[in-house]
Amino acid sequence: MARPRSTPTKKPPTKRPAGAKPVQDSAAGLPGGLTTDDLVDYYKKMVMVRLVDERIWALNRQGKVPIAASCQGHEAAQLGSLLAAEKDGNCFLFPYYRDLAVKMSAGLTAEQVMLSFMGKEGEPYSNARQFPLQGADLPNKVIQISNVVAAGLTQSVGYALACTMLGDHTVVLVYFGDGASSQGETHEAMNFAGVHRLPVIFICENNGYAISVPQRRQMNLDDLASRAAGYGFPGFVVDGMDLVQCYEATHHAISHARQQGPVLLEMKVDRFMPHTTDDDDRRYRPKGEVEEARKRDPVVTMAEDLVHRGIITRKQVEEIAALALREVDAATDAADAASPPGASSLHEMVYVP
Amino acid sequence: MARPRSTPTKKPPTKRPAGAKPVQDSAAGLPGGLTTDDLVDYYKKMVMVRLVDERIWALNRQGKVPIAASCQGHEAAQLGSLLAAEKDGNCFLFPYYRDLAVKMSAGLTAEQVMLSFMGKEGEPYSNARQFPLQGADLPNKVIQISNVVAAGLTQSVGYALACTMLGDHTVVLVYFGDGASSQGETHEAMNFAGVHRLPVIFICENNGYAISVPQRRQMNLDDLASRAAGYGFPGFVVDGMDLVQCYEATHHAISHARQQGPVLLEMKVDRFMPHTTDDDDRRYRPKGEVEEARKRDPVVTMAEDLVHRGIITRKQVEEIAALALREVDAATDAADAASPPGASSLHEMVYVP
Amino acid sequence: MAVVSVIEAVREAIREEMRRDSNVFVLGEDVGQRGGVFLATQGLLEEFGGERVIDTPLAEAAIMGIALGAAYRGMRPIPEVQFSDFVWPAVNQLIGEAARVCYGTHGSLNVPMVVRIPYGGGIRGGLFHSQNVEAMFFHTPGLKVIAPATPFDAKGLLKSAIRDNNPVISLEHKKTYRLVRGEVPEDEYTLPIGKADIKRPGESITTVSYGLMLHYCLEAAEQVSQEGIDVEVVDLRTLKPLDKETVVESVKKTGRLLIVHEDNITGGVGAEVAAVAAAEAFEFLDAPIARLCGPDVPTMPFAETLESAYMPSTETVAVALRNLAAY
Amino acid sequence: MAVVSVIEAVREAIREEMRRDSNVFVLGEDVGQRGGVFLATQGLLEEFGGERVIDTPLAEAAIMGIALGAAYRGMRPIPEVQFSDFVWPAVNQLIGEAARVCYGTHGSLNVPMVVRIPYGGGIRGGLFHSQNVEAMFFHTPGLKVIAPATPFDAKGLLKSAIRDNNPVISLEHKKTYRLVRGEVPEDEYTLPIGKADIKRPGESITTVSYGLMLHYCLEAAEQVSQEGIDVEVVDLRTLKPLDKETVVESVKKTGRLLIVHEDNITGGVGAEVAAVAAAEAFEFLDAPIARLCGPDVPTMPFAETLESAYMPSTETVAVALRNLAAY
Ligand SMILES: Cc1ncc(C[n+]2csc(CCOP(=O)(O)OP(=O)(O)O)c2C)c(N)n1
Ligand SMILES: Cc1ncc(C[n+]2csc(CCOP(=O)(O)OP(=O)(O)O)c2C)c(N)n1
Ligand SMILES: [Mg+2]
Ligand SMILES: [Mg+2]
Repeated sequence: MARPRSTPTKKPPTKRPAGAKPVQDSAAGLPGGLTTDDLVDYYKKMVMVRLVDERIWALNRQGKVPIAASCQGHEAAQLGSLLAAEKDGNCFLFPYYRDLAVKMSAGLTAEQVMLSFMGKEGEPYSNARQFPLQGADLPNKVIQISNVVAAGLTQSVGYALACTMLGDHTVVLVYFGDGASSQGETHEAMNFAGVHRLPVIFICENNGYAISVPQRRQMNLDDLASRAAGYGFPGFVVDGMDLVQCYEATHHAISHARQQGPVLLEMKVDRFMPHTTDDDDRRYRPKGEVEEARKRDPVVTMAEDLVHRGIITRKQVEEIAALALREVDAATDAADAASPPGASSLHEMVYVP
Repeated sequence: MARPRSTPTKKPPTKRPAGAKPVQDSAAGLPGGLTTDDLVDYYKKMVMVRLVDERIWALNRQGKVPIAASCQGHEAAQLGSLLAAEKDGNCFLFPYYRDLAVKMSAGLTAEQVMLSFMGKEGEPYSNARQFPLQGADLPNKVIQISNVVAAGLTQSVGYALACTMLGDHTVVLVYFGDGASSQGETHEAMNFAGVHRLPVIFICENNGYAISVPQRRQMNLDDLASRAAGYGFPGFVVDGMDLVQCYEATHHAISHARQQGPVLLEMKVDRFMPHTTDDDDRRYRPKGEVEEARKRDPVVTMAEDLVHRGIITRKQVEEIAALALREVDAATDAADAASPPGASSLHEMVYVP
Repeated sequence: MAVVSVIEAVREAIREEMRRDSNVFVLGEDVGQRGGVFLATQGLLEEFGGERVIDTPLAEAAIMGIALGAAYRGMRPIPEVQFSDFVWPAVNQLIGEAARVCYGTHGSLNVPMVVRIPYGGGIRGGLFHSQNVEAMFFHTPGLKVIAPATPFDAKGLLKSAIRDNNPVISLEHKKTYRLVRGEVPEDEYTLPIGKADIKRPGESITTVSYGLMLHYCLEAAEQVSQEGIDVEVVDLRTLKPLDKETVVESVKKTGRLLIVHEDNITGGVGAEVAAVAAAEAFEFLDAPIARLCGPDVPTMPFAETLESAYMPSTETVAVALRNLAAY
Repeated sequence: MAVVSVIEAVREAIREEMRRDSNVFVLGEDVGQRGGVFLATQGLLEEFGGERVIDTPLAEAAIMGIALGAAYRGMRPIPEVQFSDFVWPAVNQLIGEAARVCYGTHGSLNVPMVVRIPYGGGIRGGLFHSQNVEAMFFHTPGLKVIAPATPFDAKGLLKSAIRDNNPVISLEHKKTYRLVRGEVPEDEYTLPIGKADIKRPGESITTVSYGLMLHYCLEAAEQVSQEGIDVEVVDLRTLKPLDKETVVESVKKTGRLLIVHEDNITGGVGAEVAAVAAAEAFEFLDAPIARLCGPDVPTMPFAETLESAYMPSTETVAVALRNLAAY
């Protein structure tokens, strides 16, 4: 983490829940359960998400997307945890508004995402009633009802409670920001999960800012992870710019959660873009901070790493990008041509029969 | 603490904020600043509060007091901390509904208290609009607007913020129960106080129950005090059945708060009576638990201690009780004879001009 | 038919539904071991166990959010708010979230949950144990709100609410819990949400009320009937959706409307009832629409004098009826 | 006189009052360094420093509770809720606490605070950035509520609110912030809280509205005036206390009443306005009382088609006026 903070931050260590197995060195030096195919697969997802994210921003400037929160800088955290969840196969996700990489990679096409950002009919989360990708995507096991900060946390705990009651061994991953940690409901959710030892992983994507408010004005702490002790469960700091570390921490957390109850993972990330398309971060971010952070851009470092390990070639890196770009172009055109929902649908589904 | 819990509880140690001076042994082996006169004075207050508390319960059974929460078992915690605050001379108090000993001993007469419990004109907190001793008693530096659990915590932090802005060096003591620790607002209050290093002492009177809900269903923790670390300030466990220890911990906390910011004091106490006059604790308290706890009744142990130290005689103990009883009798009669506020006052003070 | 109190009817409704459907569960402060502070859930822990009768930490927002999340997974939670006065910390989950789940997912999720809220005054509860909180929920699309006044209605409506696939706020007037007793059939029954009930037919004035006030209206109607004023007493029973038809039909018949509630007058449920009548029964009105409601002070104070000064009563309802009849 | 936008008027009001009284301070999310997400507090940190312009942690209940506590100590806080949609976590402090401080202490404490809340739709905010939240505050005794529609009113009322010794909710319609511009005197002025303003005098129909809708009403009035319908447009400006006199006098004159608001119709402010008119101007009414309000769906959805379908507009107001005139 190359961000200047009030207190100097050491490179955050990845810690492993007590009792978890040590890292299994596979052929490629990867943690247990992870294959090089997974890495390539998730690298492709990451590239795709980045292109979509950039395109959405551009479409906002063209007046075609009213609002967007970018996930740039958060991709490794989002995709590393998602990878662990998908490999586990029995996880349910409660992401937040910045989790484009989670939501899209959980199973949406670029076109579905574009429909959502443009507010068009057939958009998968709410049929364009809500902010982009907000509502529910049940086929892909995702719920995010609102963008009211921290409102999803207690709900995710309730979901886990119900899973436990029904005996289905699902583990719930709930995502939130450093700002969200200050909300009372975050406390209530963690406390309840702790008391009932529910299978929930609290994933804080700590990017050091809540819009303009820096971490030192949000909490009198260096590491949010330390708060877990106050709820009687473990908390770990994870380098959120490193997909493999995020995978590994989540992988271990999933088995801990299923057997012993909640885990808090604080993934230290960086927000490369302003808070949303409505924001101007020059008002509050020190000059050069973002440039410095971008030196650890997960899309770049992951490509370097894959090439370095000899898993893919530089040429393949280019091909992956080119392929993704074509898909994004096509998705943009299709979504642009689509229509918003008809006005008469305004009155549907206030109540279910 | 002789209460059976899910995890066996050792006798809680009194800890001192780091950097605080060690206990000063005065002639009577008392901590710094404390005199034997103080002890006698506060013993008298304790006796008075106990008699008032018992009388109120009896009056409830006679239909003269609609509702009351007893402070029996909490007196040492309440009076020990109050003593430290009064000796400091520049503290402000935000007690909660169980803090009869705080509110009364801060400066009310037995008659004022009785007026309040009977809902009579001239009652000092709200002129009988509110539950007994709820509202504000500004001459005695006390505010408790409501009995909504934990609603006073952020307010007390705001009060401390304002004192800091105005540069008046006041330290705020805010009281709450173990149940209140679960409320989101408690978290928000502690977090804000931590970030701004405000002069607030959070005093949790942990009696192990929130009405019927035992501590193990309230938090996955033995000691709430440990939660303070998550807000970047110190937390201490204090034996809340021992007035001197509560005094000492609060005394040190006051100077810490004034210089360095918040402190959390968890005073382990016992609730001798049902939650309120409306409650029947036989539904949920194990048989014998209260009897066991009463062996450490602070009124009894303090008397024993004072006699044992040769500060007062057994005869004086009896005289103190007799004197207090006469005062309580007179107060009861006076309050009983008083009238409730006139109906026309219903419309006063919805707004201030 | 057995004669039971409102609290017994509530308890029976929950018990029957928990027996019928294993996805129904209750959660809240003191609902388990203690059986609830009003004993609405007494005996449930013993019968259904700690998994389905959950004593929660003291955190209303969590109680509601957890109920919501469980509902997403197909459960049918019945969260309890111990007193209406403590619902405020939970309104983000209720108004901001629960009410919008179905709409905000275009129907892919829904929230079959019943939030039980003991409310109302007249019990020396003072400013923080007496509140009426219906106006806020009444104003929130996506919620349903029931507010029964009798054991029969309480049981039938609560059972329907538990079976309803939408979030339902169940407002139970604390003072009716033990005070009001009535017959309840032995056999299983439910009552439709959204239908008002004419508790007393009459020709000359329509009175609309709900909850505790319904009983005062009935008593007052009895009183003034001896003076030849024939009052029709409409019990809304459900506040949301409001049964406009029954209200409007009654007003069209009587030409006079008195609305009675305990909640503060300004912006209360009565305002909407008046607005509906002023729009849809305009040509039939023979007198100004009258409201007898709680005054605009925060809520009933603690002192007995002040509490009675706040509360509408049989006497004040009778006076209002006489005035309206005399117009 | 300078022509300024609503947001500039708001900012000027705060700045002037902070200069005038050193106890006035602002707190909220992003109000400092960022100058507020709508830039309402831009420049204040630089002028008044971090002690009086406080960037808080993300916790609305705390923002409000802390403001309250500071007010007890004699400060005059101006807490900001970033968007109305995020006020729910704070209502325990606002409705449960702030509104009752004065009453619940029999006047020994009071709360001079102004809660600034940007609200309302028409800005593609979707379900969680568009809400109207006025009904709840409107219903709460102990609060005052202002809802100005123009820069002149915004500045004058906000300054009065800051000087008021009671808790005031200042509702600022987000869409008016930059859209609506108008003249504001250079010289210091304040406007009385509790007085409606007749923005357009007329003889044949009274229209009551506030906020963004006021502008649509004025435009619609202009349109139908060419058809001989002479509309009086009443701008409530203050919702609580409601200026019943102005409304009732106007209705007595015109005999017809159309109420327009963006908030959901059922239980909205318009219901009370209708109820007051149906009680106090009954004999003067020539037509049923009409309301043109947001429908009972949670709030404006995101898609442009759905958002416009939700919002009342100049066109739909004009239609409602014609219908009412034709009755
Ligand atoms: C309850 C609530 N308050 C305020 C907001 C406005 N808001 C949206 S995002 C945000 C900052 C959140 O910061 P953080 O949790 O750190 O997440 P990040 O955006 O940095 O990923 C704020 C204040 C909101 N959406 N919800
Ligand atoms: C927000 C809120 N929820 C519920 C209640 C009802 N209630 C009153 S006291 C209480 C238990 C509080 O327990 P604790 O904080 O441990 O304090 P104690 O009574 O044990 O001293 C409850 C649930 C309330 N007053 N406020
Ligand atoms: Mg952040
Ligand atoms: Mg307790």
